[in-house]
Formats: sequence, structure tokens, C-alpha cells
Amino acid sequence: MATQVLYILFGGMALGAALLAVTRKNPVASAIWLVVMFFGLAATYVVMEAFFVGAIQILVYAGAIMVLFLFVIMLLDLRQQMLEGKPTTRLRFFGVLAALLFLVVGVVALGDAKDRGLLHRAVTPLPREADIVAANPDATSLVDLPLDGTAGAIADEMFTRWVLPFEVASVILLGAILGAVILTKRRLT
Amino acid sequence: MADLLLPLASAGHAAEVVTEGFKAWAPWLVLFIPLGVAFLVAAMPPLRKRGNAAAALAIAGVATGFILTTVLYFLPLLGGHGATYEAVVDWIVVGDVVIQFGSRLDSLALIMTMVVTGIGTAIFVYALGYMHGDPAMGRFYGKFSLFVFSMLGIVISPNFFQTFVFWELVGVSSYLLIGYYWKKHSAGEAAKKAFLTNRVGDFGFLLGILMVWTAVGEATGTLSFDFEVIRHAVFEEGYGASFFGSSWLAGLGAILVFCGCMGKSAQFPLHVWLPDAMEGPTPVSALMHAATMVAAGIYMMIRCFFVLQGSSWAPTVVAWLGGITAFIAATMAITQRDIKKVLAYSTLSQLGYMTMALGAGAYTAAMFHLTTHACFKALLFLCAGSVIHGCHHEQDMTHMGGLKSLMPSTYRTWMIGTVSLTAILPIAGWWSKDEILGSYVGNASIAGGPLLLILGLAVAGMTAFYMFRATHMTFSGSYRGHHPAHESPKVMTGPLWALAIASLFVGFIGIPDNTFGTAHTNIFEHLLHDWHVGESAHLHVWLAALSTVIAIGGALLARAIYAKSEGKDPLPAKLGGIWTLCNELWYVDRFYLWLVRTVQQGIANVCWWFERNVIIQGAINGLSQGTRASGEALRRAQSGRLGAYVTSFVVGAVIVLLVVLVQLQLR
Amino acid sequence: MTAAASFLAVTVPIEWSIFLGLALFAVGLIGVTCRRNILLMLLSVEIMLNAVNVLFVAFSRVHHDLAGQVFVFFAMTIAAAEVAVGLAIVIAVYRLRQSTDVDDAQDLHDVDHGPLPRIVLEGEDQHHHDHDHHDDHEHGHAGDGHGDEAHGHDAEGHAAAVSGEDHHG
Amino acid sequence: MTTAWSMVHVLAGIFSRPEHGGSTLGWVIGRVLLVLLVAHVVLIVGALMVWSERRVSAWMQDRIGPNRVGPEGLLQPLADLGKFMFKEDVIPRHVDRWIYVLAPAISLLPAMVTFAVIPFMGEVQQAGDWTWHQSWQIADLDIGVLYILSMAGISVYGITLGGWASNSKYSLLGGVRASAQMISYELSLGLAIVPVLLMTGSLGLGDIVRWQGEHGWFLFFQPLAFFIFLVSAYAETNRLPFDMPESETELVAGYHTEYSSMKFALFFLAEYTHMTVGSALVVTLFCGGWTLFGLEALGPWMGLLSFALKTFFFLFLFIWVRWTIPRFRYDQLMALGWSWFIPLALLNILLTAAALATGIPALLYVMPVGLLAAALVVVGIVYRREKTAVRPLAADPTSALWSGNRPAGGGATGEVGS
Repeated sequence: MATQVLYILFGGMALGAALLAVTRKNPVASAIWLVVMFFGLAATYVVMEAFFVGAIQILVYAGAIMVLFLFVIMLLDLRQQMLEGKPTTRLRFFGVLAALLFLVVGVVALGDAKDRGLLHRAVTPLPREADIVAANPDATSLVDLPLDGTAGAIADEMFTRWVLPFEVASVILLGAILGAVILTKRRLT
Repeated sequence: MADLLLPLASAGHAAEVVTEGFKAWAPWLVLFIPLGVAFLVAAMPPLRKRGNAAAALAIAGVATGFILTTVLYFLPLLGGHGATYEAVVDWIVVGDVVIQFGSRLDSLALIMTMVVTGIGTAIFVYALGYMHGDPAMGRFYGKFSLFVFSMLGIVISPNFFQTFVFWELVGVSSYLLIGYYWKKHSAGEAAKKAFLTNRVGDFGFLLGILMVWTAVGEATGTLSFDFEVIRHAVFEEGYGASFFGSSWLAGLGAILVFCGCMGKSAQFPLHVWLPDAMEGPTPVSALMHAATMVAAGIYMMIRCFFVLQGSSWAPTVVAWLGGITAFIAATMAITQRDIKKVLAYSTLSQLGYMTMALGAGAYTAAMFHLTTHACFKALLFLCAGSVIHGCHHEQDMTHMGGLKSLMPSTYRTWMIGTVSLTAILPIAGWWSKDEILGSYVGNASIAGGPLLLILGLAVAGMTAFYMFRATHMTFSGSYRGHHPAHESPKVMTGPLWALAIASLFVGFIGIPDNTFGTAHTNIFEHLLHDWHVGESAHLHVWLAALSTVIAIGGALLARAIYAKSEGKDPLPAKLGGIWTLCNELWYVDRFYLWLVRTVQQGIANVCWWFERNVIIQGAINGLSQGTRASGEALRRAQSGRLGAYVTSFVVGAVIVLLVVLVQLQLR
Repeated sequence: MTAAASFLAVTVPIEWSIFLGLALFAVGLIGVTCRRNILLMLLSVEIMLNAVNVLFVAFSRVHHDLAGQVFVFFAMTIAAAEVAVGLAIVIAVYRLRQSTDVDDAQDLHDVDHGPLPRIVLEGEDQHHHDHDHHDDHEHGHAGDGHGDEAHGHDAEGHAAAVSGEDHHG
Repeated sequence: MTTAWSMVHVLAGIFSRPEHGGSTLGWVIGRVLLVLLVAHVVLIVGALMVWSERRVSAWMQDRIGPNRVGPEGLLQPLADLGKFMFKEDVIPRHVDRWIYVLAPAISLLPAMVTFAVIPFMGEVQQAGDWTWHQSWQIADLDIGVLYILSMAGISVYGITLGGWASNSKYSLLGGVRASAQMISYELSLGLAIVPVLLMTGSLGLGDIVRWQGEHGWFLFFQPLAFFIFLVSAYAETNRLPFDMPESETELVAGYHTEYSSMKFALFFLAEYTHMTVGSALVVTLFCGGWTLFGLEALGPWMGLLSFALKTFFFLFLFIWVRWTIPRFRYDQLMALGWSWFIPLALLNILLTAAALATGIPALLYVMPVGLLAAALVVVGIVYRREKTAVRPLAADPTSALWSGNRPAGGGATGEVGS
């Protein structure tokens, strides 16, 4: 019960914040609302018992990416840019229409999938600590116990099954760093 | 067919197989010493410039090979039975297909190796005198060694794949050797001709190998190039029948494999390169056209005789091709004035004999003739070289004559070689050629067998005729040359005598068992213990007598015409059109020329027109114009507004989603 | 199971997560299509990425397969890289245009570049050669025009200059 | 102290986790009470810090400091509070109102919530046949360190937004500086912790403290990491010598120039709370948390005492450093972070990983000490050089970021502006 309430609360918060983020005129306000959205999503992750993801959601998105955004907004001093020119009404109309159509199509597909019985499962809770202790009578310490969704479990997965993507991601980051440095250099000689 | 196959199947596997220790690896030594010599000569300029040093190295290399092989061969024979030496490594591994590299020295390969290295040694020593003073002698010996290496690679090869690789290497090194006098235009042309003609044969060979390969895979379940596996497939797995269920395809595979032999061993209709290859130095001709390159084709066919045996009709084709080659080459030889050309066509003719033997299933006879022929043909070529050397690079026989007294050693060895080639009892050639002709007596497996026998006898007569014609034109009468002739140095006559002695006696190892009524006089069949297949050679007294009479008759006819002719040839006037036909080489070369100049050029012209007008004008320029036009039409869509791009993208994506959803609903 | 555990253990239906993802994605779409400020477009892209992450986590939990959560990690890595490069581009564009409005950067809209070169075969008439040469000449001018662009500030003016040249050609 | 402890102990006994025999409601109420308790303690400590900073600085400068309100001036924070409350709350017209009001609260919050995962004492826990050391903290998250880093990451928002919302150039520059500085030092902060995590094998702060109780403090294993973490923590809290965002001599008061009354007080309090959190973190991660060389076995109160004393020492260190070391120049600050701390931290990680992988324990003891010594020598040399060579700000590549569209390089390179 509490899980569902919390989920709706935080999910709704994320959704509302996202809507506000894309509709604010002030870029800083947009950024702040987006941070609120990140927190809401992090909370839904925690409700879904994906603790690690929740933590890095805050760490990476709120702590790094959005700070970078804010930094750039301030650097460019976009206060004057708040009065941005309106896009042609036709374009805006098509944009909103397309997005709404997408949502409708998605919801219809979701309903369709549900009718076909494809969604019989739900996000299930983790076993409690006591249950794990009961299920692993041979373990001598809590550290030895298999816990789903924790940093250790994800690390196991990431550094065994997904170690190549992990390394590739690091290379992508390196490329991004170089790209950013080169792009922001004042003059390329 | 089956009754023929049974004795074939029982051949082999009698010998002890040695796969470990120095003995097993010694063949590698034999193989790679010449390569090492070639590499050293290529890599070290001082060596290349000092011809004698390179020559010493090369001679030492090939002689080592000869000694090593001989020891390897006779050691186990002392113990009563032969041995097979096998040393292979996995070379290419692709999935289930394992291709090996290495050596499998059974008795056949051992004999062949001995022939190659033994005659090679003699020729290498001889070349020391012949090439004396040539500034590029180092290069010559380097290429020579490379050639020997390539040839040995074929001989010891345990599978088709390695054979093909070295097959091509032989092609390359023969190209290098034929074109040795590369500053001479005709030499370059001859090298090209040899190479291209061989490519035609090699292409068929490659197709044949692949056909056999797939068929063996079909029959045994394992894809393998290995000769033993193929032999097993043919004799025990019903390869001929299961060749995709078609005996026609089995024959085609055999003929395609034979195409390789056709190229290398210069069988009709790919024989045209061999006479031109005389452009190379005479030692090269001797090595290439007696013991090695042309023998490679025959050797390969003996090595994989089971491929031929897998088909019912292919042997007939092979036999007839051999017969035709033997006959037309003999007719061509009669009309030649160049002493080396005579020998070249003679080689063709003798190779035709060997091919006839292959067709008749007399593989031992083919191998025997190959061995004896290697001895006396090398001898004859070297004699011719000696003559050319003595007459200051004069090759035209009409400018020779009277050399009997001027070059006595050369004359005597030449006579031994001639008698041997002419096949007069009891010198080498007689035994082997008679064995081949004997294989046609009472042989019903070849369509038109009796006709081929008559053809063979006719060729025997012509052989005697053209050889004695050449002998009389060269050695009888008085000297007609422009420069004073002289006998060759000892370093050249030495090998001549060695080969002459070999030619005198090598025939006696193959006296058919029934000759003296006692068993086991046919040492050759014993030597070829694990490869001798089919029935033992049988001496037919009437045939022996007939062929000897024909040969002597041919010789006497030549003597009557040419002994006093002093270089003038009365035959063209007497024979007229037939002479022209033979002298023009049966118009085969002209036909090929026409094929290339007219037919191929015509096709090329059509292609050129097509490319120019359709592909470039139509397709390429059309594409560019079309792209351009569509770009012109579409560039209005490039508004440069990111929002518009994104929106159209999203709209498109939503449409795709809708389509998918509707499709899902409809299903 | 204790009271607290049962209090917390009620499950969340998967379709809620799917709906949340869909809705967030749609919101992001609206942002990307309707905003003209390049920074806000980037922000909206982040929303869309997060929408996908929600689905990843939800399905990961449903199937008890941590691959989904690992992929969220990767998605965040890529997002970080994307933002770093994207913001660098924003700064570069701002320096050039003094604006973050995407509609101020329209250099890629349609420009007439004149006729293209074509393959001319040996032995074709002189006229084509002439024409080809002419093409090269024109391209030389076009190249100069692009050189100007690096210094220029007004995209529209530049486009006009190029098309003016075409009229000469 | 003992009284306070017995109260906590009773509460803890009643409100233990349901799995350990407590009731669900009791557990929830207990958690809430614990949260309130910790929050208050932190705030009170923050307030006390205002007093102690003034006293200590006075002592260092041979003055007396506040000593009028209450015994030894201990009630001075209360008086200050009253003063702040009754001051006029000015909201300038040109500010971005919403964000302007929110910013002080945003800046205080991350520091407060960080305390949720800091273990402040330990005791023996039992469940069935199981016996283990339990760290007392509000939530023993298994991702504790990540949580801390997350909170450190978002603590920049308050200052940045405050600076931006004020709509004045000093504030804006302060805010921009703050964001750049904190992003930079967050990296070295995070990287410095990694060796600790490598050796512990856990992200949970409780585990880290227990590991140190069993094996020894990380201060001795990882002195270099400790040093980097400490200095980075100073930078993260914007304390001298890294108080760029509010450096009086350059930016008047930086991000809080436009603030007054309680809003300013909140910023003020946030800074001291950050200091408290930073000290507590240093203690937890590197100085054994509530352990004290086995003395914590005397009872949980001993752990609490040990934790408090260590934290107070580091708080004192904060003040000590502030009044001892002069402010860094901005380019020096950035160079220190990017060119020294991050590479050193990476090297430290590499060496630690190598030592762990090779299984040579001696490396773990010898290597970090040598690294620290080498690092200190290098930093000393660099600053000796930096002190003598005064570089013009324009030559600094990062200065372009602060100067809007001013061309970099000034023309020294012969480049003519287009």
C-alpha cells in the first residue's frame, strides 16, 4: 500500500516537474524543475528498490549534469534570452500534436499488451534481510549474502557480464571530454 | 570397373610409417636447403655477385638432398621392407577443415626425390661449365635452387593444397628461369607464354581440386585435401558413385585435375609453351624438361591416380590426349632445324607416352618411363648444350655437322642418349617404352586401345627417325659452322658421362618378371613397393620385336636420307603439304593467336563500348545527374530550422508506431 | 512476514512504470519540438533519456535481471558525455551568434551550388572540357565563400552572397 | 553525557528494528525521533561553531572574543539569532524572487540530510544465532558513500542559485565560481574515497567504520587519500583558504551580498553545518568513526564520545586553517584541484588496487606514506614557485570563462581579433 502511494506521489511529482520544466520561460526555473524531476525519479527508483540507480541518479544528473547546465546558463547570462522568439504556431501545434499522439499510441499499446496478458507481473519487492538470513543458513556474515539491487550486486554484474560495454563507455567519456575541450577552445589553430 | 579397382585398393600401406625422429624430419631438410640457398643468394649481394660461391652452395645443397634421400630410401630396404617418412604440421585450421603442411615420403616420393635431386646435381655441376663467364651466374643458381625447392615441395606434398601451392611456385620459378635472358625479347615472351598457358591448366586444376574436395567431403563426411583420405574415399567409401550421384561429374573432376597435368606436362592442347621455353639456358631446359617441371604433371597424376580411377570414362580421354600429344609432337619434331627444339618436341612426345600409360592404368610403367626418360633426356639436353657451347651458341643444325670427331665425348654420350630414346634393346628407354606399349595389349578398358597401340608404334618409328636425323645433321659429314668448334670442358663432359652411364643401366631395373622365366627381375616394381598397382608388367615378345624393328627401321631411314645430306633437308620437297602442316605445328599456335586477336578482342570491344556508353554515360553520369536533380527538388525541405526537423522526425516516428500498432491489432 | 514488511511489500504494477515512462517521453518530445532555446532542447532530451531509464529499472525489477539497472548506468554515462559535448557546442554557437536560439543558426538551409562535375571520357568534344573547367572555377569561388563564413556573423548575408555568385555563373 | 546516553539507549532498545524484536510502530516513531535528535544536535553544533570560531580566532589573534552573553559567551549564538530574526528582511526588487527565497533553504538542506548515514556510535546486535557490531545511524544505506557524494554534489545549488537570483554581478560571479569550484573538487573528493572503498569492499559507512575497528584507521593506510579528502572538503565547504565564492576583497561577499536577516543567517548556518558534516565524514572515513583502538568496547557511550571528540578536533582544524593560511588565487585553486589532486588521487587508486591485487600487504603500509610525502614536497615546491611568479590573470585559460567575450591571450600571441 505504502509503496503504491509513494510511487504515485513521486512519479506524479516527476511528471509534473517535467511538464513545468519544459514550459517555463526562465531557463533557470526550467533547470530547477528538472532537478526536482530527477529527485522524483530517484525516489521512484528507491521505491522500486533500485538503490544504486537512485543514488547515481542524484549523483550524476542532479549533482553533475544539471550543475553543468546551470553553469552554462549563468556563463551565457541567459536572462536576456528569456524572451525567446515564439516558434511558428503551426510548428508548435504539430509538435504538441505529435507528442500527444505518441502518448495516445503508447497508452493504447499498453492497454493492448495488458489485454493480451503480457503484463501479468509487477515490480516485486526484495526479500527482507531476515528472509535472506533464513534462506542462507551457511552464510557467516551479512556481507556474503546475495542482495538484489545493491551496489555490490550491480558491480558484480557490471564487471563480469558488461565489462566490455563498461570499458567502451569509458572511451566514449574520454571522447566527450576531448570534444568538449576542443569545441570550447577559443580558436582552433 | 570394380574388378579393376580391387587390386588397386590393395596397394600401399605395406611399409612401415616413420613419423618421429630425424628420419621423419629429414625430408624437410631436403626441401628447405634449396630454399635457404635461394634466400641466401637473394639476400646477400656478395654471394650473388660471386657466381662460383653461389654455385658451390647450390650444388652442395642439391647434392646433400640426393645423398640424404638415397640413404633414407635404401636404409629400410636393407631391412627387407620399405618405409614411409611422414612429418606434417597443421598449417591452416578453419573450423573443421584442417590443412596440413609437411612431407610424406613414401616410395613414390622417394624415387621422385632421388630423380629430381640426382639429375639436378648433374645439371647443377654441368651448368658450372655452361654458364661460365655469365655475369649473373649467382642469380642463375639462386633461381635454380628456388626451382628445385618448388619441385620438391610438390613431390613430398601429402595433400592437394600443398601441391597446388608448390605447383604455382614451380610456375613462378619456371617463369623466372625461362626469362633468364630477360634482355632478349623472345625470352621474355616465352616466359610469359609459359606462365599464361600454365595458368589455364592451373585454373582447371584448382577447380578439379575443389570438386574432388567437396566430393570427398560428401563421401566420407570430412572435408580433406589429403591424398590418403581421397584414396580411402575412392576405394572404400564409394566416392565415384556418390560423386553427387553422377559418374559424369566424377569424370569431369578427374579431367579437371588432369588439366593441371596438361599445363605442367604440356599435353595437347596446352603443349604450346614447351618448345618456346627453350629460350632459357640449356641447363634450365634440361632440368625443367627432363626431370622436374614436365615430370611434375605426370608425377601428380600418379600420386592421385585414384581420382582418375574414380571415373569410368576419364582414363580414355587421358589416354587419347596422350596419344595425340605423342603423335603430333613427333611429327613436329621431324621438321625442326633447331637442335633444342627437336629435343623439346621429343619431350612432348615422350610425355604423351607417359600420359598414355596413365590412361591405361599402368602407373608403374608411367613412373618407370618418367625415371628413364629423365635420365636420357637430361643427357640429351646437356649434350645439345655441349654442342651449342662448342659451336659458340649456334643452335641451328644446318650450321653444324661433322662434330663426331670434333667433340668425341659429346658424340658418344649423345649416341647413348639417342639409342636410349629411340628404344633399342637393351638400353633404358626400350624397357620403359615397351612396358607402356605392353599395357595396351589386351587392355579393353580404353576405347580404341588397339588404335592407340598402333599410334604408339608409329611414334616409336618417328622417334627413331627424328633422333637419327638430328644425329646425322649434327655429327655426320663436315663442319659447316662459322666459328671453330671445340670439345666442352671436363666439368661439362663429367656429368654427361654420369648421365650416360645411368641411361645405359637404369633400364635394367625394370625387366618384366616373365622375361627370363624367373620371378622378381622387375626391381622397379619392388622399389615402388607401396605404390605399384595393377598388374605387373608383362613382356610381349612379338611387341618387343615389332617395336625394335620399327625403331631400327626409322633409324635406317634417317641414315639413308640425312647421312650425306650436309645440312640440306630433302623432306620438305617430298612431303609438301604434310611437311608444312607439321612445320607450322598443326596450326595450333596460329589458332590460339587468332583466338586472342580476333575473338577475345571482339568481345573486349563489345565490353568497352558497353562500359563507355552504358555504364559511364548511363549509370555513372546518370546517377550523378539523378542525384543532383532529386537534390534540387528536395533542397527546399532544408529550411535550416531545427524545430522543423525534429517535429517532422517525431511525426514520422509516430506514424511508424501507428502502423505497427494497427498491424498488431489486425493480426 | 512482519507487519512492517507487509506494509512495505505491496507491489507496484508494471504498467504504472510504463505509463510514467511514456508520459515523461511525451513531455520531453513537447520540449524538444516546441522550444527554440538550444539549452532547453537539451534539457528536454534529458527528460526523454530519463523516461527510458524508468522503463529499464522497472523491467529490471520485474525480471530480476540486473542488466536493466546496469544499462541505466550506461545511459547516464552517455547522457553525461552528450551533455558535455552538447554544452560545448552551445558555448561555441553562442560565441559565433551571440544567441542560443536554434533558429539563428540556419547555415545548412538550401543553397544553390551550381552544376556538378561529370566524368568526361577521353576523346569527347571540347565543349565538355570547357564546361568542366568552368565548373572548377565556380567551385573555387564557392570555396572562398565558405572561407568568408568563418569570419562572418550574418548567415543570411552569406547565403545571399553565394546565390548572387550563382547568378553570375 | 551519561544521562543523555541512557536516554538514547532506552529509546534505541524500545525502538529497535522489527526484525530484531521491536514493534513496527515503535520502530517508525523511534526513527523519527532519531532524525529529530540528530538534526537538532547538528544545528546546535552549527550554532556553537559560530561562537567557537569567534573565540578561537580571537585567541589566535590575541584578542578576547565574545564573552558577555552567558558563561564564556556560550549563549552568543542565541543572541545572534535574535538579532537576525528582528532585522529587516530586504528583498531587492531586481531579484528573481522565488529562487532568491528558496536558495538559503536549499543550501542548508543537503548538509543536514548527509547526517542520515553517518554512524555516530556502535553496539553489539543480535538476531537469533547472529551477533554483529551494529553502527548506530539514521539509515545504514549500503550505498552510503554514494549518498554522501550525491548530497555533496547538490549542495552547490544553494550557493549557485542564490548568486544567480540576486541578479547582481558580484553575486553572479560568486555563484559561477562556486559551481565550477565545487564540481572540480567533488571529483577529487570522490576519487580520494575510492581506495578506502577498495580496501573495505563496501559502500556502507557502517561497514567502513567496522573495518577500521578491526584493522586500523584509514588515516594510517591512506594518508594521501586523507590529505586530499580533507583539502577537498575545505574547498567543498567554501572555507578559507578556498572561499572564492564569497571572497570579500574581490566580490564584496559573493553569493550572499544581497541577502540579509534570516536568509543570510541560513547561509551562515549552512556553512557551519557543512563544516560539521565534513568533519564527521573525515572522522568516519579516515579516523575510525566511533571506534577508538578497542576502547569503544567499554560501551556505546565511549563510541559516541570518541566520535564527538574527533569531530570537534577537525572542526577546530577548520578554524585553525582559516586563520592561518591565506586565500588561494582562483587559478591556483583550479590548478591544485585538476593538476595535482585528481592525478594524485588516481595514482593512489592505482597503487592501492595494485597492492590489493598482488596481495602484498606491506605495500599498503609503506606506499601511501611515501606518496603523501612526495605529494607534500611537490606541492611545497610548486607553491614556492607560485608565490614568486605573479601571473597576469589574462594568461589564465580559465579566465575566459569569467570575462564574457574578452579575447584571450590579450594580443601577446600577435593574434588580431576578428
